[in-house]
Amino acid sequence: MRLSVLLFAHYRELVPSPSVEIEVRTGATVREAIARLRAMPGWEDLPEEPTVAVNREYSQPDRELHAGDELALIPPVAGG
Amino acid sequence: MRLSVLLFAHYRELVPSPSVEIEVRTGATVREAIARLRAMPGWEDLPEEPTVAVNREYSQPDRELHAGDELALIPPVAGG
Amino acid sequence: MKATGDRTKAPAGDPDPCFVSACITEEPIQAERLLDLGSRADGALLLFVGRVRDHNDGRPVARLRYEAYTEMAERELEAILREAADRCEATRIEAVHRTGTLEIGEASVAIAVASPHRAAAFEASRYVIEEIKKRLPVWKREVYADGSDAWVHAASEDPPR
Amino acid sequence: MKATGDRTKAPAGDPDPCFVSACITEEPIQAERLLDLGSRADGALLLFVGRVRDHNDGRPVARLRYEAYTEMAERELEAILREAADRCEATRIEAVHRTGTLEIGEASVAIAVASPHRAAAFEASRYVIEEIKKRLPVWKREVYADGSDAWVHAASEDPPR
Repeated sequence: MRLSVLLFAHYRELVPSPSVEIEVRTGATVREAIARLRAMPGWEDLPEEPTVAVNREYSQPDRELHAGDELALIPPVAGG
Repeated sequence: MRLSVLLFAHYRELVPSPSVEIEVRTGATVREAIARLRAMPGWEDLPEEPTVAVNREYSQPDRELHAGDELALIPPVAGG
Repeated sequence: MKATGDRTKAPAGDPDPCFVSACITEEPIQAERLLDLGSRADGALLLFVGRVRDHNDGRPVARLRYEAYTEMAERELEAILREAADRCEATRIEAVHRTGTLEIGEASVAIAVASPHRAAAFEASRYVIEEIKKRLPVWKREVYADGSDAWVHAASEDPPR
Repeated sequence: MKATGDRTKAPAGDPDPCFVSACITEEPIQAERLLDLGSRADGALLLFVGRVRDHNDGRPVARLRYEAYTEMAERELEAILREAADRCEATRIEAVHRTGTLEIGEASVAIAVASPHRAAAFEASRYVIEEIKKRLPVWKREVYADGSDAWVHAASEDPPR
Protein backbone atom coordinates (compact mmCIF):
# COMPACT_ATOMS: atom_id res chain seq x y z
CA MET A 1 0.00 0.00 0.00
CA ARG A 2 1.03 3.60 -0.55
CA LEU A 3 1.79 6.23 2.09
CA SER A 4 2.82 9.84 1.85
CA VAL A 5 5.63 10.95 4.14
CA LEU A 6 6.37 14.55 5.19
CA LEU A 7 9.56 15.89 6.77
CA PHE A 8 10.07 19.17 8.58
CA ALA A 9 12.81 21.50 9.79
CA HIS A 10 16.20 19.83 10.28
CA TYR A 11 14.94 16.42 9.17
CA ARG A 12 14.56 17.95 5.73
CA GLU A 13 18.26 18.61 5.63
CA LEU A 14 19.10 14.95 6.26
CA VAL A 15 17.35 13.62 3.15
CA PRO A 16 17.08 14.39 -0.59
CA SER A 17 13.43 15.50 -0.52
CA PRO A 18 10.97 17.14 1.94
CA SER A 19 8.23 14.65 1.05
CA VAL A 20 8.05 11.27 -0.55
CA GLU A 21 5.59 8.50 -1.39
CA ILE A 22 6.55 5.01 -0.23
CA GLU A 23 5.20 1.52 -0.73
CA VAL A 24 4.87 -0.74 2.35
CA ARG A 25 3.10 -4.05 3.06
CA THR A 26 -0.58 -3.83 4.04
CA GLY A 27 -0.84 -3.50 7.83
CA ALA A 28 2.72 -2.17 8.23
CA THR A 29 3.50 -0.27 11.44
CA VAL A 30 5.04 3.16 11.79
CA ARG A 31 8.29 1.44 12.81
CA GLU A 32 8.35 -0.60 9.59
CA ALA A 33 7.65 2.46 7.48
CA ILE A 34 10.55 4.32 9.09
CA ALA A 35 12.85 1.33 8.47
CA ARG A 36 11.71 1.29 4.84
CA LEU A 37 12.53 5.01 4.53
CA ARG A 38 15.99 4.59 6.09
CA ALA A 39 16.76 1.82 3.59
CA MET A 40 16.39 4.23 0.67
CA PRO A 41 19.61 5.67 -0.80
CA GLY A 42 20.30 9.09 0.78
CA TRP A 43 17.82 8.57 3.64
CA GLU A 44 20.15 6.70 6.01
CA ASP A 45 20.65 9.71 8.30
CA LEU A 46 17.06 9.79 9.55
CA PRO A 47 16.77 8.80 13.20
CA GLU A 48 15.64 5.22 13.90
CA GLU A 49 12.74 6.23 16.14
CA PRO A 50 11.70 9.77 15.36
CA THR A 51 8.57 11.28 16.87
CA VAL A 52 5.86 10.80 14.26
CA ALA A 53 2.37 11.96 13.46
CA VAL A 54 -0.10 9.89 11.47
CA ASN A 55 -2.83 11.92 9.81
CA ARG A 56 -1.78 14.97 11.86
CA GLU A 57 -1.90 13.27 15.25
CA TYR A 58 1.04 12.12 17.40
CA SER A 59 1.35 8.33 17.12
CA GLN A 60 3.35 5.44 18.57
CA PRO A 61 5.87 3.30 16.61
CA ASP A 62 3.63 0.22 16.75
CA ARG A 63 0.64 1.95 15.21
CA GLU A 64 -0.68 0.17 12.13
CA LEU A 65 -0.89 2.21 8.97
CA HIS A 66 -3.52 2.25 6.27
CA ALA A 67 -3.39 3.04 2.57
CA GLY A 68 -3.30 6.80 1.99
CA ASP A 69 -2.14 7.68 5.51
CA GLU A 70 -0.05 10.82 5.93
CA LEU A 71 3.04 10.02 7.98
CA ALA A 72 5.01 13.02 9.30
CA LEU A 73 8.43 12.93 10.95
CA ILE A 74 8.49 15.52 13.71
CA PRO A 75 11.86 16.83 14.92
CA PRO A 76 12.01 18.20 18.49
CA VAL A 77 9.65 21.16 18.41
CA ALA A 78 10.65 24.75 19.19
CA GLY A 79 7.54 26.89 18.99
CA GLY A 80 6.39 29.71 21.22
CA MET B 1 -0.02 69.03 68.67
CA ARG B 2 -2.23 69.04 65.63
CA LEU B 3 -2.95 66.13 63.25
CA SER B 4 -5.09 65.84 60.19
CA VAL B 5 -7.27 62.74 59.92
CA LEU B 6 -8.74 61.30 56.71
CA LEU B 7 -11.53 58.74 56.36
CA PHE B 8 -12.46 56.66 53.35
CA ALA B 9 -15.28 54.53 51.93
CA HIS B 10 -17.63 53.12 54.58
CA TYR B 11 -15.77 54.76 57.47
CA ARG B 12 -16.99 58.07 56.04
CA GLU B 13 -20.55 56.97 56.60
CA LEU B 14 -19.93 56.34 60.30
CA VAL B 15 -18.91 59.91 61.14
CA PRO B 16 -20.07 63.47 60.49
CA SER B 17 -17.13 64.48 58.27
CA PRO B 18 -14.69 62.81 55.84
CA SER B 19 -11.74 64.66 57.37
CA VAL B 20 -10.99 66.41 60.60
CA GLU B 21 -8.17 68.13 62.48
CA ILE B 22 -7.57 66.92 66.02
CA GLU B 23 -5.40 68.02 68.93
CA VAL B 24 -3.43 65.33 70.82
CA ARG B 25 -0.58 65.39 73.35
CA THR B 26 2.95 65.58 71.94
CA GLY B 27 4.24 62.03 71.39
CA ALA B 28 0.77 60.49 71.27
CA THR B 29 0.47 57.11 69.55
CA VAL B 30 -1.87 56.10 66.77
CA ARG B 31 -3.92 54.22 69.38
CA GLU B 32 -4.34 57.37 71.49
CA ALA B 33 -5.34 59.41 68.45
CA ILE B 34 -8.03 56.89 67.55
CA ALA B 35 -9.34 56.94 71.14
CA ARG B 36 -9.42 60.73 70.96
CA LEU B 37 -11.43 60.57 67.72
CA ARG B 38 -13.92 58.07 69.13
CA ALA B 39 -14.51 60.33 72.11
CA MET B 40 -15.85 63.08 69.85
CA PRO B 41 -19.65 63.41 69.57
CA GLY B 42 -20.86 61.49 66.49
CA TRP B 43 -17.56 59.59 66.07
CA GLU B 44 -18.32 56.72 68.47
CA ASP B 45 -19.04 54.22 65.67
CA LEU B 46 -15.46 54.14 64.39
CA PRO B 47 -13.74 50.82 65.08
CA GLU B 48 -11.38 50.71 68.07
CA GLU B 49 -8.40 49.41 66.11
CA PRO B 50 -8.84 50.27 62.44
CA THR B 51 -6.03 49.73 59.97
CA VAL B 52 -4.25 53.07 59.68
CA ALA B 53 -1.73 54.84 57.52
CA VAL B 54 0.52 57.61 58.78
CA ASN B 55 1.80 59.91 56.07
CA ARG B 56 0.52 57.45 53.42
CA GLU B 57 2.23 54.38 54.83
CA TYR B 58 0.62 51.50 56.75
CA SER B 59 1.46 51.88 60.45
CA GLN B 60 1.04 50.04 63.75
CA PRO B 61 -1.16 51.25 66.67
CA ASP B 62 1.84 51.98 68.88
CA ARG B 63 3.51 54.27 66.36
CA GLU B 64 4.30 57.72 67.79
CA LEU B 65 2.87 60.65 65.92
CA HIS B 66 4.38 64.02 65.16
CA ALA B 67 2.87 67.44 64.63
CA GLY B 68 1.42 67.77 61.14
CA ASP B 69 1.19 64.01 60.50
CA GLU B 70 -1.56 62.81 58.18
CA LEU B 71 -3.45 59.95 59.82
CA ALA B 72 -5.75 57.92 57.55
CA LEU B 73 -8.27 55.29 58.64
CA ILE B 74 -8.28 52.49 56.06
CA PRO B 75 -11.35 50.23 55.83
CA PRO B 76 -10.80 46.71 54.43
CA VAL B 77 -9.64 47.35 50.88
CA ALA B 78 -11.41 46.09 47.74
CA GLY B 79 -9.35 47.13 44.75
CA GLY B 80 -8.52 45.24 41.59
CA MET C 1 -3.09 61.53 38.09
CA LYS C 2 0.52 61.54 37.10
CA ALA C 3 2.48 58.35 36.67
CA THR C 4 4.94 57.75 39.47
CA GLY C 5 8.06 55.64 39.25
CA ASP C 6 10.74 55.50 36.67
CA ARG C 7 11.14 55.33 32.95
CA THR C 8 9.75 52.27 31.27
CA LYS C 9 12.71 52.10 28.94
CA ALA C 10 16.14 51.26 30.29
CA PRO C 11 19.04 53.46 29.27
CA ALA C 12 21.24 51.99 26.57
CA GLY C 13 23.90 49.65 27.92
CA ASP C 14 22.13 49.11 31.24
CA PRO C 15 19.44 46.47 30.69
CA ASP C 16 19.45 44.99 34.20
CA PRO C 17 17.53 47.22 36.64
CA CYS C 18 13.77 46.94 36.65
CA PHE C 19 11.80 50.04 35.83
CA VAL C 20 8.32 50.33 37.22
CA SER C 21 5.46 52.71 36.63
CA ALA C 22 2.42 52.98 38.92
CA CYS C 23 -0.62 55.11 38.22
CA ILE C 24 -4.02 55.75 39.81
CA THR C 25 -6.30 57.51 37.37
CA GLU C 26 -9.87 58.59 36.70
CA GLU C 27 -9.31 58.26 32.96
CA PRO C 28 -10.32 55.09 31.08
CA ILE C 29 -7.46 52.59 30.97
CA GLN C 30 -6.01 52.08 27.50
CA ALA C 31 -4.71 48.57 27.97
CA GLU C 32 -3.49 48.28 24.39
CA ARG C 33 -0.90 50.97 25.09
CA LEU C 34 0.77 48.62 27.56
CA LEU C 35 1.50 46.07 24.83
CA ASP C 36 4.58 48.10 23.84
CA LEU C 37 6.22 47.65 27.23
CA GLY C 38 9.74 46.34 27.33
CA SER C 39 12.82 46.21 25.20
CA ARG C 40 14.29 44.05 22.45
CA ALA C 41 15.62 41.73 25.15
CA ASP C 42 12.18 40.99 26.60
CA GLY C 43 10.80 37.86 24.98
CA ALA C 44 7.68 37.73 27.15
CA LEU C 45 4.94 40.25 27.75
CA LEU C 46 2.05 39.46 30.05
CA LEU C 47 -0.90 41.81 30.35
CA PHE C 48 -3.56 41.28 33.00
CA VAL C 49 -6.76 43.29 32.74
CA GLY C 50 -9.39 43.28 35.47
CA ARG C 51 -12.81 44.27 34.17
CA VAL C 52 -16.14 45.11 35.75
CA ARG C 53 -18.36 42.02 35.72
CA ASP C 54 -22.13 42.13 35.34
CA HIS C 55 -22.64 40.13 38.54
CA ASN C 56 -21.06 39.46 41.93
CA ASP C 57 -22.02 36.70 44.37
CA GLY C 58 -24.94 35.88 42.10
CA ARG C 59 -26.38 39.39 42.14
CA PRO C 60 -26.60 41.49 38.96
CA VAL C 61 -24.38 44.58 39.04
CA ALA C 62 -25.13 47.66 36.95
CA ARG C 63 -21.82 49.50 37.49
CA LEU C 64 -19.09 50.11 40.05
CA ARG C 65 -17.73 53.17 41.77
CA TYR C 66 -14.11 53.06 42.87
CA GLU C 67 -12.77 55.36 45.55
CA ALA C 68 -9.06 55.57 46.35
CA TYR C 69 -6.74 57.21 48.84
CA THR C 70 -4.96 58.28 45.69
CA GLU C 71 -1.67 59.63 47.02
CA MET C 72 -1.13 56.57 49.20
CA ALA C 73 -2.41 54.16 46.55
CA GLU C 74 0.14 55.36 44.01
CA ARG C 75 2.92 55.02 46.55
CA GLU C 76 1.72 51.55 47.62
CA LEU C 77 1.26 50.38 44.04
CA GLU C 78 4.78 51.42 43.19
CA ALA C 79 6.06 49.53 46.26
CA ILE C 80 4.21 46.41 45.09
CA LEU C 81 5.73 46.68 41.62
CA ARG C 82 9.24 47.02 43.05
CA GLU C 83 8.71 43.98 45.25
CA ALA C 84 7.49 42.00 42.23
CA ALA C 85 10.53 43.10 40.25
CA ASP C 86 12.91 42.06 43.01
CA ARG C 87 11.29 38.67 43.52
CA CYS C 88 10.72 37.72 39.93
CA GLU C 89 13.51 39.25 37.82
CA ALA C 90 11.05 41.04 35.61
CA THR C 91 12.57 43.98 33.81
CA ARG C 92 9.59 46.31 33.25
CA ILE C 93 6.34 46.48 35.15
CA GLU C 94 3.58 49.00 34.61
CA ALA C 95 0.27 49.05 36.46
CA VAL C 96 -2.74 51.35 36.31
CA HIS C 97 -5.74 51.35 38.63
CA ARG C 98 -8.87 53.23 37.73
CA THR C 99 -11.10 55.27 40.05
CA GLY C 100 -14.55 56.81 39.63
CA THR C 101 -17.60 55.27 37.96
CA LEU C 102 -17.02 52.25 35.73
CA GLU C 103 -19.54 50.58 33.45
CA ILE C 104 -19.72 46.80 32.87
CA GLY C 105 -16.75 45.60 30.82
CA GLU C 106 -14.54 48.60 31.57
CA ALA C 107 -11.04 47.91 32.89
CA SER C 108 -10.54 48.64 36.58
CA VAL C 109 -6.91 47.56 36.65
CA ALA C 110 -4.22 46.68 34.12
CA ILE C 111 -0.82 45.16 34.87
CA ALA C 112 1.84 44.68 32.22
CA VAL C 113 5.08 42.81 32.82
CA ALA C 114 7.89 42.47 30.31
CA SER C 115 10.69 40.03 30.93
CA PRO C 116 13.29 38.07 29.00
CA HIS C 117 11.58 34.84 30.11
CA ARG C 118 7.96 33.89 30.63
CA ALA C 119 8.21 32.36 34.11
CA ALA C 120 9.21 35.70 35.63
CA ALA C 121 6.40 37.48 33.82
CA PHE C 122 3.74 35.10 35.14
CA GLU C 123 5.09 35.21 38.69
CA ALA C 124 5.37 38.98 38.78
CA SER C 125 1.92 39.58 37.31
CA ARG C 126 0.24 37.25 39.76
CA TYR C 127 2.14 38.76 42.69
CA VAL C 128 1.06 42.27 41.72
CA ILE C 129 -2.66 41.51 41.40
CA GLU C 130 -2.75 39.52 44.65
CA GLU C 131 -0.98 42.31 46.56
CA ILE C 132 -3.26 44.92 45.01
CA LYS C 133 -6.25 43.01 46.36
CA LYS C 134 -4.67 42.82 49.81
CA ARG C 135 -3.05 46.20 50.22
CA LEU C 136 -4.06 48.90 47.76
CA PRO C 137 -6.16 51.56 49.53
CA VAL C 138 -8.98 51.39 47.02
CA TRP C 139 -12.64 50.60 47.67
CA LYS C 140 -15.51 49.73 45.39
CA ARG C 141 -19.20 50.32 45.67
CA GLU C 142 -21.54 48.12 43.68
CA VAL C 143 -24.51 49.81 42.07
CA TYR C 144 -27.39 47.44 41.33
CA ALA C 145 -30.06 47.50 38.65
CA ASP C 146 -32.62 48.92 41.08
CA GLY C 147 -30.32 51.88 41.87
CA SER C 148 -29.37 50.68 45.35
CA ASP C 149 -25.69 50.35 46.17
CA ALA C 150 -23.30 48.86 48.74
CA TRP C 151 -19.61 48.83 49.59
CA VAL C 152 -17.89 45.61 48.57
CA HIS C 153 -16.12 43.93 51.45
CA ALA C 154 -13.23 41.71 50.50
CA ALA C 155 -14.16 38.19 51.58
CA SER C 156 -10.77 37.50 53.14
CA GLU C 157 -10.87 40.46 55.51
CA ASP C 158 -12.44 40.62 58.92
CA PRO C 159 -15.08 43.33 58.97
CA PRO C 160 -14.12 46.25 61.20
CA ARG C 161 -15.65 46.05 64.66
CA MET D 1 -4.73 30.49 7.66
CA LYS D 2 -8.26 30.29 8.85
CA ALA D 3 -9.14 30.24 12.51
CA THR D 4 -10.30 26.88 13.73
CA GLY D 5 -12.49 26.24 16.73
CA ASP D 6 -15.67 27.88 17.83
CA ARG D 7 -17.14 31.28 18.32
CA THR D 8 -15.46 33.49 20.88
CA LYS D 9 -18.81 34.78 22.10
CA ALA D 10 -21.17 32.45 23.92
CA PRO D 11 -24.80 32.40 22.83
CA ALA D 12 -27.13 34.33 25.09
CA GLY D 13 -28.35 32.33 28.06
CA ASP D 14 -25.56 29.77 27.81
CA PRO D 15 -22.49 31.25 29.45
CA ASP D 16 -20.90 27.97 30.61
CA PRO D 17 -19.14 26.19 27.73
CA CYS D 18 -15.68 27.35 26.81
CA PHE D 19 -15.14 28.56 23.30
CA VAL D 20 -11.68 28.31 21.87
CA SER D 21 -10.04 29.64 18.74
CA ALA D 22 -6.70 28.40 17.42
CA CYS D 23 -4.85 29.89 14.49
CA ILE D 24 -1.49 29.40 12.74
CA THR D 25 -0.77 32.34 10.46
CA GLU D 26 1.89 34.02 8.36
CA GLU D 27 0.31 37.42 9.02
CA PRO D 28 1.63 39.70 11.81
CA ILE D 29 -0.19 39.04 15.08
CA GLN D 30 -2.43 41.91 16.17
CA ALA D 31 -2.35 41.25 19.90
CA GLU D 32 -4.49 44.29 20.72
CA ARG D 33 -7.43 42.66 18.94
CA LEU D 34 -7.41 39.93 21.58
CA LEU D 35 -8.14 42.43 24.36
CA ASP D 36 -11.84 42.29 23.44
CA LEU D 37 -12.10 38.58 24.21
CA GLY D 38 -14.83 37.45 26.57
CA SER D 39 -18.21 38.53 27.77
CA ARG D 40 -19.71 40.81 30.42
CA ALA D 41 -19.33 37.95 32.90
CA ASP D 42 -15.56 37.71 32.45
CA GLY D 43 -13.83 39.83 35.07
CA ALA D 44 -10.33 38.76 34.11
CA LEU D 45 -8.48 38.91 30.83
CA LEU D 46 -4.91 37.67 30.57
CA LEU D 47 -2.91 38.19 27.40
CA PHE D 48 0.47 36.53 26.93
CA VAL D 49 2.63 37.67 24.03
CA GLY D 50 5.85 35.89 23.09
CA ARG D 51 8.20 38.14 21.15
CA VAL D 52 11.42 37.64 19.22
CA ARG D 53 14.36 38.55 21.47
CA ASP D 54 17.58 40.06 20.18
CA HIS D 55 19.66 37.31 21.79
CA ASN D 56 19.53 33.63 22.74
CA ASP D 57 22.02 31.78 24.94
CA GLY D 58 24.16 34.90 24.91
CA ARG D 59 24.40 35.09 21.12
CA PRO D 60 22.94 38.09 19.22
CA VAL D 61 20.02 37.15 16.98
CA ALA D 62 19.07 39.20 13.90
CA ARG D 63 15.69 37.55 13.18
CA LEU D 64 13.86 34.23 13.34
CA ARG D 65 12.23 31.99 10.78
CA TYR D 66 9.36 29.82 11.97
CA GLU D 67 8.30 26.73 10.08
CA ALA D 68 5.15 24.79 11.01
CA TYR D 69 3.34 21.62 10.04
CA THR D 70 0.43 23.98 9.74
CA GLU D 71 -2.53 21.61 9.43
CA MET D 72 -1.37 19.55 12.40
CA ALA D 73 -0.31 22.61 14.42
CA GLU D 74 -3.78 24.14 14.20
CA ARG D 75 -5.37 20.89 15.28
CA GLU D 76 -2.87 20.44 18.13
CA LEU D 77 -3.23 24.05 19.27
CA GLU D 78 -6.98 23.69 19.43
CA ALA D 79 -6.57 20.49 21.47
CA ILE D 80 -4.30 22.36 23.91
CA LEU D 81 -6.84 25.16 24.29
CA ARG D 82 -9.64 22.68 24.99
CA GLU D 83 -7.52 20.93 27.61
CA ALA D 84 -6.77 24.28 29.26
CA ALA D 85 -10.46 25.17 29.26
CA ASP D 86 -11.41 21.86 30.85
CA ARG D 87 -8.74 22.05 33.55
CA CYS D 88 -9.06 25.70 34.43
CA GLU D 89 -12.68 26.74 33.97
CA ALA D 90 -11.74 29.51 31.61
CA THR D 91 -14.58 30.59 29.38
CA ARG D 92 -12.82 31.91 26.29
CA ILE D 93 -9.36 31.10 25.00
CA GLU D 94 -7.83 32.35 21.77
CA ALA D 95 -4.31 31.61 20.59
CA VAL D 96 -2.37 32.58 17.48
CA HIS D 97 1.06 31.31 16.42
CA ARG D 98 2.99 33.03 13.69
CA THR D 99 5.09 31.41 10.97
CA GLY D 100 7.55 32.82 8.45
CA THR D 101 10.25 35.43 9.01
CA LEU D 102 9.96 37.54 12.18
CA GLU D 103 12.03 40.58 13.08
CA ILE D 104 13.18 41.39 16.63
CA GLY D 105 10.25 42.48 18.80
CA GLU D 106 7.57 40.91 16.61
CA ALA D 107 5.08 38.60 18.30
CA SER D 108 5.56 34.91 17.58
CA VAL D 109 2.66 33.78 19.75
CA ALA D 110 -0.27 35.39 21.56
CA ILE D 111 -2.60 33.69 24.02
CA ALA D 112 -5.68 35.42 25.44
CA VAL D 113 -7.81 33.93 28.20
CA ALA D 114 -11.01 35.45 29.52
CA SER D 115 -12.56 34.12 32.70
CA PRO D 116 -14.90 35.24 35.46
CA HIS D 117 -12.00 34.90 37.93
CA ARG D 118 -8.29 35.59 37.67
CA ALA D 119 -6.94 32.28 39.02
CA ALA D 120 -8.41 30.35 36.09
CA ALA D 121 -7.02 32.86 33.62
CA PHE D 122 -3.47 32.56 34.98
CA GLU D 123 -3.61 28.76 35.12
CA ALA D 124 -5.02 28.39 31.63
CA SER D 125 -2.57 30.85 30.07
CA ARG D 126 0.44 29.15 31.63
CA TYR D 127 -0.82 25.70 30.64
CA VAL D 128 -1.24 26.77 27.02
CA ILE D 129 2.22 28.28 26.59
CA GLU D 130 3.95 25.34 28.29
CA GLU D 131 2.10 22.82 26.11
CA ILE D 132 2.84 24.85 22.99
CA LYS D 133 6.54 24.61 23.78
CA LYS D 134 6.27 20.85 24.32
CA ARG D 135 3.89 19.77 21.58
CA LEU D 136 3.18 22.27 18.84
CA PRO D 137 4.80 21.10 15.58
CA VAL D 138 6.60 24.38 14.98
CA TRP D 139 10.33 24.95 14.56
CA LYS D 140 12.46 28.05 14.57
CA ARG D 141 15.68 28.92 12.84
CA GLU D 142 17.81 31.66 14.29
CA VAL D 143 19.45 34.02 11.84
CA TYR D 144 22.54 35.77 13.21
CA ALA D 145 24.07 39.14 12.47
CA ASP D 146 26.67 37.54 10.18
CA GLY D 147 23.95 35.92 8.06
CA SER D 148 24.54 32.39 9.34
CA ASP D 149 21.63 30.47 10.76
CA ALA D 150 20.76 27.37 12.80
CA TRP D 151 17.73 25.41 13.95
CA VAL D 152 16.87 26.03 17.58
CA HIS D 153 16.72 22.84 19.62
CA ALA D 154 14.51 23.00 22.67
CA ALA D 155 16.76 22.51 25.68
CA SER D 156 14.40 20.04 27.34
CA GLU D 157 14.31 17.61 24.43
CA ASP D 158 16.75 14.85 23.63
CA PRO D 159 18.26 15.45 20.21
CA PRO D 160 17.15 12.85 17.66
CA ARG D 161 19.67 10.05 17.25
